[in-house]
Amino acid sequence: MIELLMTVFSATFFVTVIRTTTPLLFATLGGLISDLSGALNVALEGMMLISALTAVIISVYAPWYVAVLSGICAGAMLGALMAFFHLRLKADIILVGFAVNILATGGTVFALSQATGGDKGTSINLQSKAVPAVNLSFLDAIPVVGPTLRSLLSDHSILSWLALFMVFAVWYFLYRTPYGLWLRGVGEYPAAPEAAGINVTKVRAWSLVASGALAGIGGAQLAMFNYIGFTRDMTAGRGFIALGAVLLGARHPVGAMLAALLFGIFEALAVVMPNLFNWIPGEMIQTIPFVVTVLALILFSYRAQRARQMRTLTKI
Amino acid sequence: MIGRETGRAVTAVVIALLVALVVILLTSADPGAAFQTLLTAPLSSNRTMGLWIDDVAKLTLTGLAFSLVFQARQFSMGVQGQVYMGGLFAALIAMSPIGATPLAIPVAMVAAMLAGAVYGFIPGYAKARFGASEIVSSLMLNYIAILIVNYLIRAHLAPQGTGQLATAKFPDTAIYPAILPGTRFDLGILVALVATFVVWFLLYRTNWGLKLRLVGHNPKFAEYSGIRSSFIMVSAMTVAGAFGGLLGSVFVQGRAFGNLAQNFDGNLAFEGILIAIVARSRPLAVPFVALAYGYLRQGAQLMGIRTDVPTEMISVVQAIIILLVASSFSLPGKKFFANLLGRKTTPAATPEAAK
Amino acid sequence: MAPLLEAISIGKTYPGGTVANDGVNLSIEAGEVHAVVGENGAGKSTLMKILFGIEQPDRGELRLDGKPVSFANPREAIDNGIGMVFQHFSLVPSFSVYENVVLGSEPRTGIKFDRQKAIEEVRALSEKFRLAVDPLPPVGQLPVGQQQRVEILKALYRNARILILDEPTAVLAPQEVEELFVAVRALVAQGRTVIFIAHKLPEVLAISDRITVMRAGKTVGSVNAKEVTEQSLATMMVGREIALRVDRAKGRGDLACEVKALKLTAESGAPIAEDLNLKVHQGEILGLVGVEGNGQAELLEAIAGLRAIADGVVYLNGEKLNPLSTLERRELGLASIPEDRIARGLATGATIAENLVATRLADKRYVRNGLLDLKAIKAQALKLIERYSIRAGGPGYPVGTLSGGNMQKVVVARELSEQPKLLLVNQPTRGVDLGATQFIWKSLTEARDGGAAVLLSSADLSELLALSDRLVVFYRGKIVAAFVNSDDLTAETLGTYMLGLSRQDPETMRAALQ
Amino acid sequence: QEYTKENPLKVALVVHGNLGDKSFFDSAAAGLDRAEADLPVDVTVIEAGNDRGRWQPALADATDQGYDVVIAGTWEMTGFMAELAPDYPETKFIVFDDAPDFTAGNLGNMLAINYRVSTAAYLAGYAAAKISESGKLGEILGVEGTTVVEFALGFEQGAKAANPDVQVTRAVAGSFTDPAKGKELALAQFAQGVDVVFPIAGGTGIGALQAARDEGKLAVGVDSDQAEIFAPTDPAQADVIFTSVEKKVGDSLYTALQQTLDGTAPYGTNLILGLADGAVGIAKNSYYEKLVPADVRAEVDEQEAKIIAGEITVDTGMN
Ligand SMILES: Nc1ncnc2c1ncn2[C@@H]1O[C@H](COP(=O)(O)OP(=O)(O)OP(=O)(O)O)[C@@H](O)[C@H]1O
Ligand SMILES: Nc1ncnc2c1ncn2[C@@H]1O[C@H](COP(=O)(O)OP(=O)(O)OP(=O)(O)O)[C@@H](O)[C@H]1O
Ligand SMILES: [Mg+2]
Ligand SMILES: [Mg+2]
Repeated sequence: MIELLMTVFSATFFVTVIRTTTPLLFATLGGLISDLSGALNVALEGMMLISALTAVIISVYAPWYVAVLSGICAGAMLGALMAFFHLRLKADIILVGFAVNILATGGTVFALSQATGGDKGTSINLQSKAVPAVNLSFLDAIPVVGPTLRSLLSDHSILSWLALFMVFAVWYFLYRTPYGLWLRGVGEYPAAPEAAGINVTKVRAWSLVASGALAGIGGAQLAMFNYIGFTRDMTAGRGFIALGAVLLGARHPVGAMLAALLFGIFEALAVVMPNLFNWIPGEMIQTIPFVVTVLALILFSYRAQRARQMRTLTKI
Repeated sequence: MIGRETGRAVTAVVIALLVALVVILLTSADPGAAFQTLLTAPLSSNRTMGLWIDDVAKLTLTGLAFSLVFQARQFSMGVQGQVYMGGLFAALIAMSPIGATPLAIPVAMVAAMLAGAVYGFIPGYAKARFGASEIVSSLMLNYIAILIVNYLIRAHLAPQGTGQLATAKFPDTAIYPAILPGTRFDLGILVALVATFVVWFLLYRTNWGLKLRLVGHNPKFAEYSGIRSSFIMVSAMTVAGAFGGLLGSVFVQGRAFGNLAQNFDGNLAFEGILIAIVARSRPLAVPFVALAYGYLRQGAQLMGIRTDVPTEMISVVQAIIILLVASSFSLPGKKFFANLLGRKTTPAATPEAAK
Repeated sequence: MAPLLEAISIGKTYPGGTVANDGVNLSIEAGEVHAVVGENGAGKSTLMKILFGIEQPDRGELRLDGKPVSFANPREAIDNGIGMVFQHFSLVPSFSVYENVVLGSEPRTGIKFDRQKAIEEVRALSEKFRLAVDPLPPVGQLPVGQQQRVEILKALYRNARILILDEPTAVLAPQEVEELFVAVRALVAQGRTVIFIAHKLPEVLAISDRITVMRAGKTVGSVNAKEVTEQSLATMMVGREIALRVDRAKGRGDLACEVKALKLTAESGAPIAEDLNLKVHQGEILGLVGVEGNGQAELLEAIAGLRAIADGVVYLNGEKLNPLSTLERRELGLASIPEDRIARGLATGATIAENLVATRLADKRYVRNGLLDLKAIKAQALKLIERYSIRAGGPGYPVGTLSGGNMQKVVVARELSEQPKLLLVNQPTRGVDLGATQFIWKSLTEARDGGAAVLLSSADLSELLALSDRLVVFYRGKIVAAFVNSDDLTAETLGTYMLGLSRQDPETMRAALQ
Repeated sequence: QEYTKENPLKVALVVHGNLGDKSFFDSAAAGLDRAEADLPVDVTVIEAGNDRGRWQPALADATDQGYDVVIAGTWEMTGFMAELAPDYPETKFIVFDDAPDFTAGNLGNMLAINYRVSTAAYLAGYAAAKISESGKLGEILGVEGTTVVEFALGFEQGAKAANPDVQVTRAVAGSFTDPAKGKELALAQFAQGVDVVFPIAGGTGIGALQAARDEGKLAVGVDSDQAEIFAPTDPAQADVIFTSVEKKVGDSLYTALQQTLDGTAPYGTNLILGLADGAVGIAKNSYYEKLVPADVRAEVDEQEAKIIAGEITVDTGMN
């Protein structure tokens, strides 16, 4: 137990949490945007996967930022594809999402084998690049807290910092710009923006595109930092976990961040625990994030219910 | 109505096949043979027919489970977890002394249904009591069920010392009898058909079913009419869970397996969503959708096995089929197709055509 | 000079074959209040949707200032100075008033939504047009009357020269109607034009300058408001004479329902109503008078079993209702016609037959051993469709395909098909045309004559005065006055009590409460 | 019957999963590719994917399609194959990494090939414990299945033999396709003092190798000579893989086909191949020589000789 606590309160653990959270957080923000616009995006998983592959392949030939950008574009294009089928051809959004996921599992392997000359599993014979980490060793100069600060803040992926910024940016967009107002209005009660002359379909389409772009950055982080390279199915369910995080996070960017962080923490715990507690079956350790989500969800919903009751009180 | 929907679905399938043909032309050295395999392989032998029918049975059951919860306007994604729990309990019965008796199949089915029902009840109760989103809780419960089953198999149920991640074969008495010997055409399809009838009957002929549908249409109205909507909601998810659990039995006790192994469902449980949505959650439409979708699914699989079309392209074709079938309910250019067939589409004529 | 807005031979057939407009002509002069009247389903809303660019006409022409125009979507109509307030409001409930008003045309600084400016503009606008509303609270928390003002502000914010109001008064209390009319007059005074749809002819005559009458998708004609009477207008609309006259109860029977010291609270514990004491006898209609939100609706919900009772007792024929479920109360003979038929009274996706049987799922005639008797259910539906002349394709059609008036008939048919012992009625004729109103009134008095005790709540005072045998007035959750109905009792008298302006002495009140 | 290039022996390899694992299946496919190049055989690889329900059909379909030899691997496929074999006496079946019950005597057309992989893992464990400075070794398992655990058993026994105080931690990823998780697991082990990691986890393991590269720790490759695989494109990665525990599935299948062609293949038996047969072993390549001191290498060779001579018995989970 002491060992566990020491591990959990170490700087290494913190860094691990940030690293595992980052891809999830991007996907969660992506899920949040489309969810707020009224479309449940179950394709986050597939979007991440395709973006991961795109980023890896492009990074062989171009600088890392071009690779990340192309990952974003790939995600955005999938969002556009979903928008086309869902909004134009009126296909059910959940089905479209599942189709994108299926497309991604097969399509990435096919594309990978084309890109690597026959390798269907991994990209190890491609020299793909990494997203740089941000070195803050100058923090050492600060007296007393300097080294601790550095060990906590230094060496995170540049995209982790971007993720933090994106939480703010998404919040700003949603709650401080007119377009955010439109988007939330479209999601909550489309008839209102419609009657106000806003093109509801267009708003939804752009939300899906943005959703894909954000999931795309998540995919890029996963394949250019958490692990450098691509292997088949490497997203391993993270897109679905992000979907859970959207709802767990009360459909608010800060909530989304906290929910993604919660998953990140438990993913990190599941990583350090086998080394500390040999006697716990591996499967049981792997259930931790899921059990925690269910419990957190119940607790959170229960409290939200109570809060709603409190609000009715103030209203009367 | 039904005629029009079928017409559109057929149009979509035709387009999907054309797209598949393009994919095949691009990736195969012998496109003709590959395309023919896609179209005809499921009928090529008794064995492949058995595979198709086995798929249909399973797709029907998962489609029914989803239809039930969708009709109550719940979005539980928990069929997969129920399948694992049902499979687990069916296996426990099959491996117990009962497994060697003629009671093995009925008792295991009931055990599987109970297990699935309990597993369906949990997210329902969490929603009714705490307002916890059933989408998330049921998705998480899926993962939990899979891991629990994985653990039990590895540590307790598999023959110890061999390191196999599956139980030994069940006794013959605990495995569904084949309808067509030597194939997977077994009791499962009958179970699925009976289940279809039962779900239809429950929904459209019983008091509970009407209440369930009214809750699905308008929970406030249901409450006003004196229907306890939270009870109906939880019971809908529980009953759907029972069908999910039953599917678990069909999986592990069917001729396809006859034992309990890790990750046995191959994600088929989720394809029930597709079936239910395309069938518009109408139980009687479910087996037909399953029949058509199962055929394409099987054709694509066999094309992957028999021809040089890369397996990965199979899933690409499958995705395109889903996209187009899902879109089929309002494909653009309906008029174009109608004109092509020499018909006129005046609005006034449609109500007649729809009947 | 050409009229401001003209619709010429408009035709519109919905997919599915309903001919909603069939050669409609409408001509609106600048600066007038122009009413459009007609029965449910006459095509009024469809015509308005065409004027606002939501629907496209199949044929015909629109002219604005004499020039032909066509609107592909609401945006284009808005840009041409047309604004519309729908019967079902188009407001985002969680958004504040000002957010709803400026939605789609927000003031900005850079990419930022300039909230401060929006709030100020909304304030200024609401002052200018005498539409008082606080810009800050979420609209979902406002009473309907205020929500409607938000809708009007929304149109004015977009500089609407022509404002279309589709059944704006249906959801309003009498005072609110008066306030709305004040605002409408203010608008006209400032040079705006108002198109106005309503079913209540006194209102139409009170506010409009000219009236266009529609029937079955066609325009019957246009008249000057000064030149017609209610009667002649009604005859134009329906094609026959309509008399809204009601017979009083012949004499009341035994005590049926008693409410004793009833207290109701919100989920949070805040009081809604206190110390309610009422008696209703068989064969009488007790009218519940009050501005919306003073506890009448909640009382009805509590009696029906849809709301928890904090304290006190409700008896029905000597039996205590408090511990019983909704269903058990219904089995004792309780029936209720809810305020909002779409939100509460119907499952629009379910069939007519299913809706008609939904409250009788414990009845042996329709359900035995948990199984539905489909034959009996269908037979019952056919009978009720016939008896209540519900205009529908058949018992298997979804209720959602019916017009508003016919939907209300389904609710009434269901609740009155069995002679109830206690009937709770809230806003029975909201949004319903004259013919249907007449029919529903007749149904209510028949139920009364059959021995039902009726509790009636309505925002329409004339309805209350026409139907009730006795009336009680609610103010802030308490009963503040009670009357035995007579020809001397006027809406004005009731109004002073409704607004808490006068007080009745306890003796008189007690006498009328017996 | 004589097989020629024009009339080749038709062989199907049914992969119950997908190619691209860079170990087991790829190694089998590579061996068959070589056979196709050198011998009068025509090889088809059938990928049955991860849906367990598709595995038996794929095998049965291949058999129905008239291949002369049908090959598949592990206990997952043995049962299916043993059911088919008696019905198709003309077809030859080869299962690797598991064996059916030959005692019934009806499987004369089936050949089982097994590998004493724990013996090779023993040697790797021995070397790892010797060169570890912290005395802490880590294993990362895809799932805890037979073939995977077999490696771990030998590795642990060998490590203990080299250093009785050695600590070996096992982590289970629960997936073969999650390299990010493999990397995290390895990083966590390094943070807890581990300095040699042995990933036995397919794609997940590749993440662990990357962690070793990034952190400058050592790693043991699995199944094939993974240092050689990385050498052309990622020399830094190759530089930390001081050896690999090789299970030469491809070589043994090549040999089996060769023997099938000349009629010497021992169908109807279970062939157990070990260090002596060269079917398993550790990669003694330039990285091994560079990273493992000569005295340790000598000790390893000594251990190897003892195992071959039967003086050391290595644990095995297989029968
Ligand atoms: N979207 C629609 N699709 C099909 N039919 C429609 C649609 N909207 C209206 N209708 C039909 O068109 C006819 C005219 O409807 P409309 O709404 O214009 O009537 P209205 O005069 O506004 O009636 P009310 O007084 O009840 O509001 C009705 O029969 C109605 O059922
Ligand atoms: N798609 C549709 N098909 C058939 N009928 C429809 C359809 N949409 C609406 N209607 C019917 O047309 C009528 C008029 O529709 P509209 O949207 O104009 O509502 P409204 O007249 O403002 O409302 P209401 O009359 O219910 O108070 C409604 O009563 C509705 O039942
Ligand atoms: Mg209308
Ligand atoms: Mg209306």
